[in-house]
Amino acid sequence: MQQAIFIILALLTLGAALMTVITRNLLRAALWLVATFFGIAAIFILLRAEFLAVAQILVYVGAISTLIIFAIMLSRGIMDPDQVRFNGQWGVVGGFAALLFVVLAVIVTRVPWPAAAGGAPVGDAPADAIARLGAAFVGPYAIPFEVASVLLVVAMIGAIIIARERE
Amino acid sequence: MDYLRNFFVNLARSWTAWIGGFLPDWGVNLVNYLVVGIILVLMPVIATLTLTWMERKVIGRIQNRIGPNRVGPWGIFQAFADAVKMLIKEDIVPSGADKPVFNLAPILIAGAAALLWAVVPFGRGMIGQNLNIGALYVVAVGSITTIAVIMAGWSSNNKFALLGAFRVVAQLLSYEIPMVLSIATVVLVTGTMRMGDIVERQVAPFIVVLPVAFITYLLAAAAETGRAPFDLLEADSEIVAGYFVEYSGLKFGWFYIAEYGNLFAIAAITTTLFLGGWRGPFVSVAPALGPFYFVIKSVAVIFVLMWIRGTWPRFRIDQMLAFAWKVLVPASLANLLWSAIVLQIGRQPEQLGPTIVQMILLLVGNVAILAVTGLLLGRAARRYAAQHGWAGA
Amino acid sequence: MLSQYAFIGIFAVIAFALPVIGLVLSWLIRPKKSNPAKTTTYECGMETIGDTWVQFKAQYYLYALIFVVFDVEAIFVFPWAVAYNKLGLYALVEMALFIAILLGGLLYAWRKKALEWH
Amino acid sequence: MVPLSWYLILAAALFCIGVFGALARRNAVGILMGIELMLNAVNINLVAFWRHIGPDQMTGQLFAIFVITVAAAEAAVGLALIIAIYRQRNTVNVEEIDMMKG
Repeated sequence: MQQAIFIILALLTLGAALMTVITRNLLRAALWLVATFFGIAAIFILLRAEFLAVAQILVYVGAISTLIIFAIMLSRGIMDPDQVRFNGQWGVVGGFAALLFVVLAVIVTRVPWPAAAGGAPVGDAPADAIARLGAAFVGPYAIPFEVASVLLVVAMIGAIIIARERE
Repeated sequence: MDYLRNFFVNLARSWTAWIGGFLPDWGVNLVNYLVVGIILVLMPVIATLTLTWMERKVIGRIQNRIGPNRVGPWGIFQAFADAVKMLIKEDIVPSGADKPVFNLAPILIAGAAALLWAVVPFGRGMIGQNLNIGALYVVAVGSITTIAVIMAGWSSNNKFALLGAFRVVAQLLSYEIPMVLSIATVVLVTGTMRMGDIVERQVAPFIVVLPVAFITYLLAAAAETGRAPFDLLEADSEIVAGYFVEYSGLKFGWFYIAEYGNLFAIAAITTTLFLGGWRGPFVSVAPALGPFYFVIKSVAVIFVLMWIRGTWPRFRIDQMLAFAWKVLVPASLANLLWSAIVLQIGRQPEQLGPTIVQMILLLVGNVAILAVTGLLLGRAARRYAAQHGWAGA
Repeated sequence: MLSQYAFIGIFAVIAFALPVIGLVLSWLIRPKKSNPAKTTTYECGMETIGDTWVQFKAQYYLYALIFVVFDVEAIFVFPWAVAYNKLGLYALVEMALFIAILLGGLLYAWRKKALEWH
Repeated sequence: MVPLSWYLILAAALFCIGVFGALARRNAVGILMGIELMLNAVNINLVAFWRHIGPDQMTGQLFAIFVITVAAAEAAVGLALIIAIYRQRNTVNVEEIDMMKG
């Protein structure tokens, strides 16, 4: 049952991702990207990472997609319908990507992953996973946590300086 | 009598026992999920049919009119007449519209309005699912609305629609932050994101413990649902009707249903987070009273929102966005930090919900934040008046 | 936990199916007599001039930018808030620092008038 | 149960689609969308390893959250750059830029 759901979700996600990179109209591509994000959130649910699923929707769908769509609309030339989708080397790149996938897939299936080779995960996801995340932020991961805050502010200030309209 | 006391839960038990007689376990689950799902999905439709009538009556009274009074007694069937009209009205897709996106937008926005109801507790044990991330789920579902608004505005091939969509998204984004922060304050005080547990741990309704969070949430919610005085999205006098100007017939109808569904959902979530949800007198004896208290409180919140709409003039967009970022965000951040400080004082291990002392301290801090905010706002208003040469503002 | 989300999944299907059913129903019974005049862009009766994709102000982008930062902040605040009653004073201090840094960013945006509507 | 390798293959496929998008698109925003896909593929990997190898330590999820943070910062700055560059090239049409005054 779970396997069937996984396959359906995986195919939908990959299909949406593929549409994201090949759709000519950029705004539609952004909408396909949103669909991909939702598919990934569902995959996270399947992995019992519910907080990550909701964070995915909150940040990627709610914030980053909006940012991307705004950027698309703010630059009109991007919406030009008869512009070229890909650059000249797209055939080479496509072959490279396909090759990369084959290599990765072979590696992934060959490596003897600890305990998970048979499929069953070790133990179950903790019931208080979210509280553990919170404790980890201020405990062992305090420094990355503060650095994340600094990074966000620096990115915000930088982006404001770059994007502002100069009088 | 005993059966009636916890009527809804007992009814669900009898029903499950009955279908369990001839269905396997997974079948029982599936049927129950479908039944609950269909009931919850109809909430926005029910909300539209009742709340549009209520809104017209209330606004009518505020404006010294009678409101609808032709269709049925007191005009209660007006909404049904409107629904039939929308159903049989011709649908017009503007030329040059991006048809798939144009058609998808109303579906997404109406679906999102229904999805909110999955985590709303109507009574003890009466909740779609008591998700571990319930409070954040509400916010996450809201982001579908943002995307749907952009889709509608962009695909219509209309400048007014696109401009309206931009404004709405700016408004949604700006007010989402104070909303999230006030929810976070409630989560901090209760120590859980599960909507059902938030009600259980609300010994006193949080409206009297965390008034700043309540006011912030209500104003942000009014803005999120595009209620006046934050109704820039359909500022008729400026941008016709906003992002859904090109929609007609039932496609327009779904936007309308989503609007009222969101209004009801926001009121229900306000009730859950700040008004003690289904709690009320005698609920411990007769849990079946819970849903009634819940609906009464929600309708009261809706009434307040309608009252605000009938009384206040519309904000300008610059005022509105500045209000979110310069007033609501700092105030709710201050409230969050103050709550964190208070929760360190005299706390017990394994404590669920705040103690009496903590609640008093929280209230004191909240009143202080309100006072400071009021003072600063008054000063800013006087300065603004002086700059623009208004006397005695 | 997965059974909870099974409900959410089924519920999502129903929630998005209902509008579709409504639209199909309305499609069956409503009149369909379109003509070019009906499908023109609605602009108070005037012919629309120029492209719809006129360029918009970067101001919108600035609001989205500040929103993104605070939205990401929220995904740090919520787990902390859930865990808070089991944590000591250090949790308060660290979150206060985290929020102070972000407030500094907000103040910068405020001073640089990124929050103003030009 | 879904075996770990399935998730890893899904992530690998997503990553390769992202690589293709990032390298083959002509448009800067399109490239950025490809990069976002790659970051998401990494997140699937992190969460799958968390689930299958160490669900007791939250490390995998924590890293995924930090990746999301970095992705947000990257998108914000990257898109700001794109807007700025676009404006530089089109400074002639100032009237057109302000046509609707927002």
